[in-house]
Amino acid sequence: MTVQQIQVRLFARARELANSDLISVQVQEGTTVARLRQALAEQVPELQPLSGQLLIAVDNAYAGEDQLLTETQEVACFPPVSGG
Amino acid sequence: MTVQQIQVRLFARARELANSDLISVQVQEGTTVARLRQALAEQVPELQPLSGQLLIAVDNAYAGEDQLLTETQEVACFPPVSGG
Amino acid sequence: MKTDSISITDQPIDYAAITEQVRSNECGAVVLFMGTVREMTAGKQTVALDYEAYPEMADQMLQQLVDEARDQWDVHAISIEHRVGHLTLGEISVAIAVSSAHRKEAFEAGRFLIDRLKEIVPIWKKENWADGTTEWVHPEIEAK
Amino acid sequence: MKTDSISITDQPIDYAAITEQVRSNECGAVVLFMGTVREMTAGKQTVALDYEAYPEMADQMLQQLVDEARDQWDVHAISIEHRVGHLTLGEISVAIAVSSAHRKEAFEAGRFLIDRLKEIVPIWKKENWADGTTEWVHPEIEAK
Repeated sequence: MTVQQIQVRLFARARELANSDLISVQVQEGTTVARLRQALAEQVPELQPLSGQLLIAVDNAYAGEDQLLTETQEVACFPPVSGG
Repeated sequence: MTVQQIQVRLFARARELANSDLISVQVQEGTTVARLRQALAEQVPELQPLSGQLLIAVDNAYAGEDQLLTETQEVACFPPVSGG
Repeated sequence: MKTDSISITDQPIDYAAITEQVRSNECGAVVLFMGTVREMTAGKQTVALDYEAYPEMADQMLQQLVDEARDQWDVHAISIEHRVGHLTLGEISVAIAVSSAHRKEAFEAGRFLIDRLKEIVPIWKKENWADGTTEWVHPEIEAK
Repeated sequence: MKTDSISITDQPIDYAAITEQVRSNECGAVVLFMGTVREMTAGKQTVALDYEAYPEMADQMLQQLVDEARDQWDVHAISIEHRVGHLTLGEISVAIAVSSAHRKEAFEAGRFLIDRLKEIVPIWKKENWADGTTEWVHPEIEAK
């Protein structure tokens, strides 16, 4: 299978832990949000303190675990929100 | 029994109907709010359109029907409120 | 600790001043309610409202409402101002500001205060309809 | 008919401007909610909060909240502004104004909007405690 790079924007504590606001994660083509989550855990161990808490958004909307990802989508990863 | 005069302040539509913001009502000494109501109906027939709706306040508080009245108290009579 | 404030005024209401009276570093929430003069009521057009108060008693009743709100909610400060006189469309007839540590209390106390104000505070309004007639608004006899 | 307004800003919030955006002769009620930076949280002293947003998604989520509120209540206009950056004690982090013909809708929609904002809009705050430490606030992991 073809490997692809997914760019993931990070925010708040996720950004601080990874010390970057944009990381590249390597996944199999046709991957899902759930598999991206696994790849993040393996390739960006700095995020471990937020393990199980991280939310994934695709194209500015919260993503379901089975949602398929492509390289052209905007993907973001962040902790539970605390605005207001 | 001694007759006494009770000064009654009027507001809003009651004031307009009576064409006065202060009227004098004649009652028996030691009268109650309920008797004042009767005296008002007899002596100020202009208030008839508000009959049954009028509220009585004594010393800036809503008065119960059995409350006794004296000449030194401030008495007021007005329709249901509609502020806000 | 801020003190509460209640007033009846014949001047335009400065809602920012009312709001500033309740703001504090002790609070995470401020709720401001304003009543404004609405043009259409039940299909009839208004051009103005005249408000009349029994000012001494209105002060007492407003103070009673503040006490009732404080009995029920942990609020930091309350400020209430009600206007009297001739108000044209869009003008503010009443402003109620409540501050509290958390939002629940400010919302609930604010709602309570305006609901109760309309029940017990001796203030009355008279509609000036667009057809030139006037009409006192009295909730219990509105159906007539 | 007024249009709704949503914005994320790094400038101080002018709540009077937010309020004026929703006022109208068609309305009898305006409710303004403001979140402000509170000094004490669970016995700990804050000196400032840093707010960070995912701005593009926050705009989308705020628009979704406005749509949800309009599905549920007959409101006239909604204006929401959320601030980001470094906020000191007492400063306004969020302002939500809602106008409607009658007060019930403005209160209920206002409460709904701030409750939902705190659930879904991608904005985060970091406490700057008085002891010099900082801490991201994340509701589900606060208990740690």
